[in-house]
Amino acid sequence: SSDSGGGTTGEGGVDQVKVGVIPIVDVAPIYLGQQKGFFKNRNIGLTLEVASGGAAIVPGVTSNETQFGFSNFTSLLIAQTKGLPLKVVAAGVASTGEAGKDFGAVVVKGDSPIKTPKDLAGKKISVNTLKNIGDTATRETIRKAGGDPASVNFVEMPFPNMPAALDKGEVEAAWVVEPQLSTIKAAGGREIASTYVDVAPNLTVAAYFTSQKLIADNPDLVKRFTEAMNESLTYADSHPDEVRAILGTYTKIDEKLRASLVLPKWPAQINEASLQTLIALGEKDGIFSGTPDLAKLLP
Amino acid sequence: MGVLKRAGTVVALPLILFAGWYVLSAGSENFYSPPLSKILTAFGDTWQLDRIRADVLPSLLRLFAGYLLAALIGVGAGVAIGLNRRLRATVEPVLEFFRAIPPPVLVPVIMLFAGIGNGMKVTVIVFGCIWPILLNTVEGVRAVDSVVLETARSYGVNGTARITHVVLPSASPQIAAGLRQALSIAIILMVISEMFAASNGLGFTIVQFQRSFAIPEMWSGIILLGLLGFGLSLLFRLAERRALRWYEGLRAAQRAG
Amino acid sequence: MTTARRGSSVQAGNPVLLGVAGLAGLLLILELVPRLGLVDEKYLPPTSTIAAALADEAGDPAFWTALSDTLVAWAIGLAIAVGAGVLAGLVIGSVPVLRALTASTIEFLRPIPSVALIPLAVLMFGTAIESTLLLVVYASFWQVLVQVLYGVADVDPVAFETARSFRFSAWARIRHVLWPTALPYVFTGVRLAASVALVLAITAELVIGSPGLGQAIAVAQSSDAVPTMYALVVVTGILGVLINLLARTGERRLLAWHQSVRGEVTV
Amino acid sequence: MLEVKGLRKVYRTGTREVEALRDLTFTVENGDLVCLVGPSGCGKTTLLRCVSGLLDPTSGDVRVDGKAVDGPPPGMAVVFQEYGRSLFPWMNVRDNVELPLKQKKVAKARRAELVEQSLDAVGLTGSESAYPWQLSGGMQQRVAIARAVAYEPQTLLMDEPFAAVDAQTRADLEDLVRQLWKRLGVTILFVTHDIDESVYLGQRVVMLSSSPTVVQDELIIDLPEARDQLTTRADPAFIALRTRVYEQIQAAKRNAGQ
Amino acid sequence: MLEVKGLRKVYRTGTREVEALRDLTFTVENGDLVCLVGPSGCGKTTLLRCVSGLLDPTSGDVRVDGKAVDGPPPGMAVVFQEYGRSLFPWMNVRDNVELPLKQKKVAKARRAELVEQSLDAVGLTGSESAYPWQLSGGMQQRVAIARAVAYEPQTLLMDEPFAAVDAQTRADLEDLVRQLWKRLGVTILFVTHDIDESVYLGQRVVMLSSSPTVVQDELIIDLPEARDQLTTRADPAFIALRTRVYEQIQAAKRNAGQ
Ligand SMILES: Nc1ncnc2c1ncn2[C@@H]1O[C@H](COP(=O)(O)OP(=O)(O)OP(=O)(O)O)[C@@H](O)[C@H]1O
Ligand SMILES: Nc1ncnc2c1ncn2[C@@H]1O[C@H](COP(=O)(O)OP(=O)(O)OP(=O)(O)O)[C@@H](O)[C@H]1O
Ligand SMILES: [Mg+2]
Ligand SMILES: [Mg+2]
Repeated sequence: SSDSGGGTTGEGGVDQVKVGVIPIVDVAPIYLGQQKGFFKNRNIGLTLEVASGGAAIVPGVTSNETQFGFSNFTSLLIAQTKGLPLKVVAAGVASTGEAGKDFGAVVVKGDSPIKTPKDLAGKKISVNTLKNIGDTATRETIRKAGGDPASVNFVEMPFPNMPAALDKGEVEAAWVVEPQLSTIKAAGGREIASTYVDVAPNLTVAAYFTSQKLIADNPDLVKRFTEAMNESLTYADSHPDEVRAILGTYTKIDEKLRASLVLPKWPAQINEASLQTLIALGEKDGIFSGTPDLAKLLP
Repeated sequence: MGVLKRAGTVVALPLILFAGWYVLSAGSENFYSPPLSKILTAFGDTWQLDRIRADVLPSLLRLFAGYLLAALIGVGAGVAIGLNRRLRATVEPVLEFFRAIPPPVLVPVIMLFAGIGNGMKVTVIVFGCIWPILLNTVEGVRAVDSVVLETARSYGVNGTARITHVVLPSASPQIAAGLRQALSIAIILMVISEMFAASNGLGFTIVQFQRSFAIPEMWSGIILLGLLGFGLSLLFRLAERRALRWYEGLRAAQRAG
Repeated sequence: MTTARRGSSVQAGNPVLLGVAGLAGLLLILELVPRLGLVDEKYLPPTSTIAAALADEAGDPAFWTALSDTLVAWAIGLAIAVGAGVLAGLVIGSVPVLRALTASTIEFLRPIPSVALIPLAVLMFGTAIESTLLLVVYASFWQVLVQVLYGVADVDPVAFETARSFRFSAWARIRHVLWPTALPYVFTGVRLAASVALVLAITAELVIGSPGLGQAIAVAQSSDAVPTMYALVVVTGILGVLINLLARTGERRLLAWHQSVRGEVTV
Repeated sequence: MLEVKGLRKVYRTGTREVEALRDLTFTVENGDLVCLVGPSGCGKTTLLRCVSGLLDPTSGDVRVDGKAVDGPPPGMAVVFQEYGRSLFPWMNVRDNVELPLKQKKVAKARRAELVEQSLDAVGLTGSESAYPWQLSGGMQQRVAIARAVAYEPQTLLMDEPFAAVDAQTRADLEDLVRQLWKRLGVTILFVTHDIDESVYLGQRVVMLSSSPTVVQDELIIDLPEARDQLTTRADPAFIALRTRVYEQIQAAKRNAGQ
Repeated sequence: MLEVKGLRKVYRTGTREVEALRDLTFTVENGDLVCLVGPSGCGKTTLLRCVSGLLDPTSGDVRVDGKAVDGPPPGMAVVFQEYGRSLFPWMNVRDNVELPLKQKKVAKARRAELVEQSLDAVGLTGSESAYPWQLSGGMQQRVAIARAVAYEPQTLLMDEPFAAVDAQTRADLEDLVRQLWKRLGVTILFVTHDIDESVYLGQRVVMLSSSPTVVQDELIIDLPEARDQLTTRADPAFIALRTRVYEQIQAAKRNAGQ
């Protein structure tokens, strides 16, 4: 029964746990960890639930229908300002910190007049979600290059639609992540800036989280999950080939593309300083309705 | 008195339901189902005049454009398909094919042809809400009384006159059913279309609220959608009453006379 | 001169053949549009490429599981929606007071998009099938209800008076007069609801991530596996065609007496 | 006993207002067979629908056995003038006739018997499984008559029930009605526009004026009970009566003309 | 000239198969007024629908002026037996009568005149703006007649057009038809189940047998051209003719019975 403890405790004391994830490269570690038995070793029976985004994952976690979820930090910070009782339990994914070799970037068409981040000012740029990490990061890139971040015209559309939109000239630039980044580059697109790198060195982009209620009710489960997660992250970070292999199991990314993707970093540590920067930038852009309290969100 | 009574029946059930909602949700701790009082406050704060101008108005314009187009195409194609058995046999599977494809999946394809501007959104609305109109028109046209059709034929009422004076009026009750269905579907698709490449609109705003966890505001948007649907249905009813006066008389419970 | 002329079944053509021809035409267009460069085939691959991807999918047991998951959600959701819609429609439609009282509420609730209810569904049921069902039923219920309401209003007053004069019980009036009158409308309603239910089942899976075709589409989409994505979309389209075929067959059986079907069989 | 007192009916739709009945008063004793004649559009159908409780009068009273009519009274059958529309197109002939019997909770075996007998009486044996829209106009009308006959009503209201059948069938059906009336003691109110028919069938003929409609005249048909298509119609008394009715109707028309 | 040769019609629906017409052959000269009588369900309506090109015969031929009929020929008007269903309920009386004239491209002023005249001729002045469903059965039928009359057709097919009107109106309408026929030289095929009417109206009466339907007999009505409701009907020649028709129909029935 899914009692207050959250997660069903089956025979042999195995806790059945559901985790809401998005079918993208970022969550490869949890799949890898599941395959390697890092969770089973800690008596956690893992079920991964694939959703399209936070709108479906966060309510599931708050009502304990799913016990953990994956989300980017800006969304978590917004939720925190709104008073959602969420708590981060493990790092999710981080920027590689290397300009030109990161998993997210602003790209343009090969023959575009846009050459430098400064040229992005006043342009129409697609992001997957407005008022979220995409526009914060892109604005910062432009700001750093000396352009006017306020002049950018952001358009929201799902990542998979961006290659076509860019190609057809519907948008002049696109903020994308892998695998669309590689797809666009393969089609002749040019990378203008690694936006995450411009926000902060080694920016922690996303995290795994749970509800405060579950932490209160079943701290042991949460602790075990965190441990297993951290082990998975570390393992993934050091075994890129296995990551590329596991991508073939839960995504449909074809083999060629899998081989050429830029993989993100998966440090087990959350880079708090980078998050402070993210908060500051987000406040500057008016993303938050209050001031996010990072301490309340982080473990 | 009559007007008062009519207004009474219109608002009675909604009032009861809202009162029930108000009471049941009063102490709600649940983040996603906040107390109605909070939602109503959010409603007042959110839907101010400039917001209506900036978000609701563009949505409504797209809605009307899409709905009217769908009505024109749906009735036009429906009459052709309903009258011609071979055409119906040929195109029906194709139409059924497209009808089964979810609009969210279709939007990217529409974007390939219609870009990401208002044209795309209107197309999405047309594509979604044309089906009830089309289907009902086809069925209504098929069901035209054979004696009526024979009368028209024997008096040489052919071509456009046959369509405008015989087929369309006869099918109009069922066409009205389709148009009525389509109205609320158009509103739904207005929301869905604004989930893609939009920067304003009622649907866009609601989705933004949802994403940024502004739940009372999101609910207030949903209530606004409901009110919009209700308002439009009143307008629709007025138009329907006028256009189908003959039908209502014909079908009126004679006892009431 | 012994042959029948206008409207003969020979001239009208075989409906199955015509339907197949229609679909073949569509496939041909979809093959040509990208081939002729009207759109980039990266984004809308030609039919042949989609067919190849479809063949790949068909070899994957996961595809069949997804398909059956979707169909189960669709069937249960549709059954509930049709049952509830017909029942509510007949009751509300035959009691004028109820009709007047509920009209505004129905119009208020109908335009609320199922997608807006996703958080609520997830909150209540997580990613379990009930979430999908909630959305499916919510969306398709109205289709049936509105059709039944219009159908009930279409009853011939003389037929209804006949029933009254013979003192038919309320149930008999519904069963023998209102229901047959509304049946053609109900069929349209069911056909509308069937595809709306399919659309919503897939959309819900797509967004919430309940297992099924929709989720498979979402995965293919976010993986830039464009042909696979279209292959799955084509599967939903084919499902739609099959569902309609089923509905049409039922209609021919149950509505043999109705003007619309009558005209098709008599020569 | 059926009493109609000061009956008035005004149809109002939008701005159009038609006074179909102005002031009707007459009574029909239980077991009577009364024929109603009157010019087209004078309100015969309206009257029948008020009597059967299907239509509310604007003013005045309809009473059956002293009780005000408020909905169709039990044991009543109506043959509607719009016979085509009163048959259910989704049921075959047999089911159309049988359904009211089911509603009356007649046992199955008896039902089958009644259906068979009544269809036979109207000459439709062999068409049981046809749908109404597969029948000719006259056949449809006979189905409607068979339905009423099978129902074995206490009160039978018939609105021009033989309008669509040929002369020979009509004569047969007239005899069928009289036979039913005698056998079951049914109270019958019979609308017709055939003057001979009204005299041949009725014990009494009530003549309505043209609009504004009142009772123009009532005539007792004092012909012998046993009637026969050949002898009765040749009877000088019959001829005299039908001339009376004819004159009254002419008078009604003339009045209206003035 | 209208030629019907070896006409056969079998209705097939599902497993049910009805031979409505077996073998009909007769001709109607241009400007003739031919009455068709026959028992209920013998196929009169079916015949009319084949003649008007609305229904394809199973075999046999219908020719108008030597040309095979394949769809309604121009200048033809039909009064359907199902008068109620043949009026357009979404149009008021005037529009119902006027629409065919518009299709015939009659000028507006003339149209108004024709509509007014024909509605007046059937006694419906004052009901122009009523909808068909606001009229009594007989009034509806008269609208259908007015529509055909206003159309000034070359060929007029009427299927029991006076079934729903009272005796007096019927007589008036009979005279209206004869008058129209004489004035315009219309070819008329008139289905009726009233034997007197067929003799009173026609130049010729074609009698159909009951099913399987063939032409039972044809009778030339050699009464004087100028006919009158009182004198003609009292004419011994008239009585003799109507007896002839009656006997033939009886014979038809008997044949069927065997
Ligand atoms: N539903 C209605 N709405 C308005 N007026 C009506 C309606 N029904 C009947 N009338 C009018 O009431 C009058 C009487 O109609 P009713 O049908 O009772 O006549 P009737 O005596 O049965 O005539 P008929 O012999 O032609 O059938 C007519 O003038 C008709 O126009
Ligand atoms: N649509 C149809 N489908 C099947 N059978 C039909 C159809 N229409 C008519 N019939 C059959 O054909 C025969 C002749 O019908 P028709 O309507 O021509 O008769 P009719 O002479 O006009 O009779 P009435 O005088 O009663 O109107 C009948 O037995 C009828 O059952
Ligand atoms: Mg009447
Ligand atoms: Mg007939």
